[in-house]
Amino acid sequence: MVDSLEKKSFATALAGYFGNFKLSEHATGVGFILLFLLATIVGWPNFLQFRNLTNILRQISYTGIIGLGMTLIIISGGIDLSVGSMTAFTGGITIFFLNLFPGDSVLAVILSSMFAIVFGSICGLFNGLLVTKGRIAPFIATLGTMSIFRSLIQYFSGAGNILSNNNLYADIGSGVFLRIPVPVWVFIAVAVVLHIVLNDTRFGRYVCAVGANEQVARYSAIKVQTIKLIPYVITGFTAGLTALLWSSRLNCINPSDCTGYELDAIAAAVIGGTSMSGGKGSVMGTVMGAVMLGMINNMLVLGGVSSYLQQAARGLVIIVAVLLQYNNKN
Amino acid sequence: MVDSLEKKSFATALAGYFGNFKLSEHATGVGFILLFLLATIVGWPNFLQFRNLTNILRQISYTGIIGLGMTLIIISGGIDLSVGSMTAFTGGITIFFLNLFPGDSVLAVILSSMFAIVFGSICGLFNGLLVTKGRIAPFIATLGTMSIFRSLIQYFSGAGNILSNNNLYADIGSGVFLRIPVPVWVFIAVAVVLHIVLNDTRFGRYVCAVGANEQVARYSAIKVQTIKLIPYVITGFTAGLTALLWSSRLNCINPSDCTGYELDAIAAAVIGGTSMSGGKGSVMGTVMGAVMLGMINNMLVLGGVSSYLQQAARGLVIIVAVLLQYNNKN
Amino acid sequence: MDIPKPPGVVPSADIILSVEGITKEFSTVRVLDSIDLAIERGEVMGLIGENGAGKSTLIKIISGIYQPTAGTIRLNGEVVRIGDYSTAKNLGISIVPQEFNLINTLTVYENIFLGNEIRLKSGLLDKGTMRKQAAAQLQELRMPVKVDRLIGDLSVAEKQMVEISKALMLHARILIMDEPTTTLTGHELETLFTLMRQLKAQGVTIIFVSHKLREVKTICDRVTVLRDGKLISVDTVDSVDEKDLARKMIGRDFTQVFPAKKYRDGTDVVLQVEHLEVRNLLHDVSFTLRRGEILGFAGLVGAGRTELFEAVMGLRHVERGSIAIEGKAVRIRHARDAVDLGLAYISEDRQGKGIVQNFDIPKNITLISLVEYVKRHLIDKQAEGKKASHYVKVFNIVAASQKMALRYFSGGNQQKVYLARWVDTDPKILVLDEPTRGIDVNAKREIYEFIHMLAAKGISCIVISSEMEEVIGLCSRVYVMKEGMVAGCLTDEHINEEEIMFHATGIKGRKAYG
Amino acid sequence: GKESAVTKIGVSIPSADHGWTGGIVWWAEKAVNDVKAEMPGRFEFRVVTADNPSSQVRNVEDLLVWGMDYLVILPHESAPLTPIVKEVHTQGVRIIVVDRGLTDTSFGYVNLAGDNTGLGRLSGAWLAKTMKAEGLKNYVAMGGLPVTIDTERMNAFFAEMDKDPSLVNLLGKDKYEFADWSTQKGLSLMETFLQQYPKIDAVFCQDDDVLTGVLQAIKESGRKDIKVALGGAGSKVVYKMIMDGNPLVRATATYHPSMIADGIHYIVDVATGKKPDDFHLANKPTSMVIPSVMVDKTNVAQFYEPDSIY
Ligand SMILES: Nc1ncnc2c1ncn2[C@@H]1O[C@H](COP(=O)(O)OP(=O)(O)OP(=O)(O)O)[C@@H](O)[C@H]1O
Ligand SMILES: Nc1ncnc2c1ncn2[C@@H]1O[C@H](COP(=O)(O)OP(=O)(O)OP(=O)(O)O)[C@@H](O)[C@H]1O
Ligand SMILES: [Mg+2]
Ligand SMILES: [Mg+2]
Repeated sequence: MVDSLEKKSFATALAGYFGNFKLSEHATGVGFILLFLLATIVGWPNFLQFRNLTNILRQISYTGIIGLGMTLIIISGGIDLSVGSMTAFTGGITIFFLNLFPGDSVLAVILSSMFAIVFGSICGLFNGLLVTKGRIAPFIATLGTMSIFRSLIQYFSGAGNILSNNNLYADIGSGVFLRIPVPVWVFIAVAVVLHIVLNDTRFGRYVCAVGANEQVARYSAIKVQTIKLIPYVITGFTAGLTALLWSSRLNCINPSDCTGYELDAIAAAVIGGTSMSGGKGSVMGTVMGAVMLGMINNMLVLGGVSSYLQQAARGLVIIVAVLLQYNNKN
Repeated sequence: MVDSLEKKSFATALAGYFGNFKLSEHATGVGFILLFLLATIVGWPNFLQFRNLTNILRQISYTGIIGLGMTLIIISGGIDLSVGSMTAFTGGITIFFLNLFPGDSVLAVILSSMFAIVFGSICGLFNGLLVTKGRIAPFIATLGTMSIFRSLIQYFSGAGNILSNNNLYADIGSGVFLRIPVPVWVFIAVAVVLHIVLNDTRFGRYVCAVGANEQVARYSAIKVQTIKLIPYVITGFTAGLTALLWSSRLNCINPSDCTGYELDAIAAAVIGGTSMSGGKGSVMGTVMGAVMLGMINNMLVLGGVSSYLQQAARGLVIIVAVLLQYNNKN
Repeated sequence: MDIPKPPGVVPSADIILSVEGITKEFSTVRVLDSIDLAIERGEVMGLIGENGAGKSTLIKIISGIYQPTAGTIRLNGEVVRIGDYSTAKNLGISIVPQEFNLINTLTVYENIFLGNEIRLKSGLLDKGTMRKQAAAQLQELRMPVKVDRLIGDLSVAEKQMVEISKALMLHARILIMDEPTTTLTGHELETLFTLMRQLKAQGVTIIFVSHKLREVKTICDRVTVLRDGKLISVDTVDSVDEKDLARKMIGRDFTQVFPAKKYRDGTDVVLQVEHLEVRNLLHDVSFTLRRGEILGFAGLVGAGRTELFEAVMGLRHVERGSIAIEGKAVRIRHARDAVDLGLAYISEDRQGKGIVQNFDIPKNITLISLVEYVKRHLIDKQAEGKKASHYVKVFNIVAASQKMALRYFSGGNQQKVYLARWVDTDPKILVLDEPTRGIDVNAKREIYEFIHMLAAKGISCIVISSEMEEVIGLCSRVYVMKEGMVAGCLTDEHINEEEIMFHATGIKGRKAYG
Repeated sequence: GKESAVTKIGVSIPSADHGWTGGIVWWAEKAVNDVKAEMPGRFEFRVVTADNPSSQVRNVEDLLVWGMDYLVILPHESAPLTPIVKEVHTQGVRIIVVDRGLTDTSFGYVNLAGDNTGLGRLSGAWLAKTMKAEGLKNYVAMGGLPVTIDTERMNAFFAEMDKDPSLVNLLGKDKYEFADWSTQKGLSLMETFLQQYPKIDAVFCQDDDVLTGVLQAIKESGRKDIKVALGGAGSKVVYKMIMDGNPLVRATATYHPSMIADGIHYIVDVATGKKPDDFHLANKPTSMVIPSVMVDKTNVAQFYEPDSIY
């Protein structure tokens, strides 16, 4: 009894410091911190090295960037299973495009970067149109395009590596700026932008409204179909960015690259507190979710867990992390 | 003008025959028939052979059976991504169990069959408890157990084949009764039972209610958590059945078997008209959805589509099939 | 058994249900403050109070949906712990909740029997019997709804009847009805009251929540008043009149609901609708609306008034007809077009089409007018908050915090937030479909005054209401609809109950389409 | 076989889920096109891909219905495909099984086997020899996916490495991580290894696609301690590196996807009578191993084919 009272007053004191801090509203953050501590212990002393941390960040930035777009889709009440295929497809076509230019041309690199983003957005638009105009359940529509994108890039490449002829291109993906790799900067930038979009723009507000209750949104003069469409385009945009970053890092694309990205992207969003039934979620949560996934992987390798059981351990840690979150909420 | 009138009166006449037949309520059926016609043309003359049709049925029965359980889960508002891993896991452990008995013992086969079903149900129960007691989002919970089940069976088998020592066991999965393979009989039986469960029992009604609106269900004195739990157990049961049928057909299990079953099972349900947002769906629709997926595959092989583009064609046909359905609905 | 005597209750009476010292707090906000109440077997107990007074909360505690922070519940003198709704059900308590608790994807009879299915010996559902009994029950309520229709397709009044049927099917000893009459009028109300009297005769105890004091006077034996979570009084209905009740509710004198009508004879037509057709729902509907006018639309449940204005707002597919605003023909294909033209439509279905449950007050209020709060592409949240505070004051919205999600608000307060959303669009034409559903008398008067104020500013208002007196007390002209058509238009002294009923039932006016 | 003007050949292979299987698809298509060009109208082909063993069983059933006379199959996994291939055999279809054998060896087919043990053994022997010669000590290892062929390769590899006790596996004796035969996984694993172990002399990653990722990680880390990086299977890119004298990449053990083309050409020879088809009636498979070869600077020119996609 006394114990719990003391705890309470301590918590109250803490709450005082943080103003209106509520543990329940920071469940993801708490899960994050616990996991970070665990990883520090398991991966001691390597885990805490600056280089290791930036490695983790770079590793997760590819699916992380896509996860940010995916967060918007999920909040709007949809889902996109095609992102992995879309990334490989976009990356491959971008290198084809890049190779149209002779030599190590800077212009070619700039144009191709833009091309990747536009091309990705168009793929996303295609998904979005199937869902909104075609009125196909998002799961099925994007399951279909998942096969289509993958198949097309295999067809165009003859299932072989697509190599770039431009050595400058590699500078984008393997670049480092202020000791932080370029993909991480991009991840941060996209996260900040989409955080603002979600929380501080009309569009973001409408995405939440549509995901929460489509009918109410319609009766509130919101263009529901448009609002549902745009997140797919944004996700296509993020897939295009990832395609650019990944293909330029190795200066080549294999048509089987980026499989399973969809699961990582969705997992990041859901671990970060985005509800699969739509209507609520947070971009910063997804960032934390993505980093948590990266930490789990890193920790398992550093900790020397049996390679057969790594998958199991990974699954377990995800479940426990989410479990902790939930129990914090109550 | 005259034309359309004549059509109308013909339609009316037809409608008269079928009593209260409404095209919109049979969208899946219409998609099914169209696809059947297409497959007949593309796969002429082989498609219509009795042997080919029973092949298709046997091929789809494995994921189809699981799809039936999955239908209940989706209607209840959940999802299970772990079914593929669960099937491989259950199959593997079942063969270990079978091999505990010496020689070709009938008793061993009977006990192992029961074991498979019970073991599968327990795996399903585990998923269900994570979702209901643990209150983890089904997507994340079963993403976790997907890794766990797969990892465990790889660990136990040392990533090698798990061979049965009992030759009688193979009679189950490769058996044929009245010219129809045993798995198809099982598929039909499970479909009929679950159709009745969904439509004619209190539990089935509650599953729909819980999936449509959990809050309302609670206010109607429905034990929401129990109702959400049971579909996972049923799906575990169906996964156990499939594990039995599949492992006994080959008389062995490879730990990488049954990957991707979850997507096929979910796709069958959704193509069959089950809504991913829960609350409505039909078991018979799933049967049709599963057969449609099988026909698409069969048609692509018989029709000789380029191996690179088979996946794309598959995706396209799925999308078009669902598109047709929807446009029939309106 | 020795029953401790709850204060203010006649001890000799046969007490079926009593609550003692019931207190309920949400986080730190006290919503109910030691309520003591005893209800006699076979009585109809009225429960009234302002929006947010705690009526629904009290009821939810009795039916196990909420747990009290403190206090006990006694049933037949014995202390019971009602942990969830199924416990309440087993104890013979059933509830018609304030917000619909129906599953849209199930049919009428499936909903009526949800949680209470009849089964065959084999364990399978006895659909035939359930259909039959559901039909019989609806018949008793004189509600001609087919039992196989989907709930999602029903109008709110029809849903309400299904909700009542669902509660009645449990054959409970205690029937709790939280504002069951908000969507009902005329003969539906009569049949409901008849039914309640029958139940009472069978010994069923009823708790009846309503904002319509006249109904309370008509049907109840005693009436309990709550204010700010405190029990104010328990009286027999004969000992109080409507004015007393209103005074007890709001804590000060209350005189008159309707402000004086200010007739305007402006000829300036702002909205003209001609020959509007919507398949199966509307036939050849024409009407005009003048500047600054308060125009009424009356009719029986299902007359098509809701559909008419959904069509005008671009929410339904219009097959034929024209709409002109201020003399200019317009095409409205989407609600956005309508809003841009200065139209506003407050739906009767607050839950399904109105509020976003998990949004807070500011987000809900600015949902449509959001563009006004955007500065350099970003939402100015401060301005949003300020505007929200403004409306909280204007409409007297009771809430612990502006940041609380709307799902935790009392029904009436949700309605006020919803009203504020549309008012904030600064409309030229405001259509209010059942605007005072679930609103307490005091707030009702405030809303009426508000409508008058808008009209005085030159904003034209259309009031669709099933409450006859609302239309009569408020409007300068009234269209009466029947079966998707305009049966007639009443003005001046013709606006009275009799004329409206004659037109609504087809005794007078245009009868059939053609 | 059956009497018909055109001979029907079914080819069942895994779908292109990583570089090597991509190569399989490419070589299968190439062989089919070559044969069609050489003998127009003589053969009808169906090349079908499957992304898991169960759908490959499906595909073989479908091919049987289509009425194939010959089957060339590269099984995803041996055991699941064995019963259906056996059934195909009883229908009189001549069969070539490429790469992996079947679990039932009591009926007649040609097994054109890839040499998984050979790949592991040669890699291990080469790496051990090279490390010893250069006085290197510490190495790390990566496998593919937890499937049978991967286990065979890794066991054979460690068997060779363990012969020399002076070589230290930094992960622990016979331990390795799965790189899923994916470039990206190889990259992130190598990044972690580089973090974890301050001194790594050599890397074995068993696959040339994974090697691409490994090399990228080494390059980005700027570390100079790694002296040898050994992949496997023999991709075009890696051949080129060996030819160009890449200091890290000096060799690779072949396990080449062109083996599927060998299989297709073999069956065409059988169908045109150039090779006997009596293997069909034998009560055990006719086995031919395509031996793994260690490719290094001395012999790389023979293997490099610029037009190949792998
Ligand atoms: N779950 C909850 N969390 C926080 N506050 C709540 C919750 N439920 C109700 N409240 C608050 O309790 C107060 C009383 O609400 P209640 O629904 O009982 O009012 P009511 O008397 O039924 O009003 P109305 O006539 O508008 O229906 C309101 O201020 C409401 O905001
Ligand atoms: N989507 C729909 N499908 C089929 N019928 C519908 C649909 N929506 C409404 N209806 C029916 O149309 C009729 C008109 O309903 P509506 O609610 O517009 O009437 P109203 O005049 O507004 O009455 P009130 O508001 O008093 O209920 C009702 O019988 C209703 O059941
Ligand atoms: Mg209330
Ligand atoms: Mg209405």
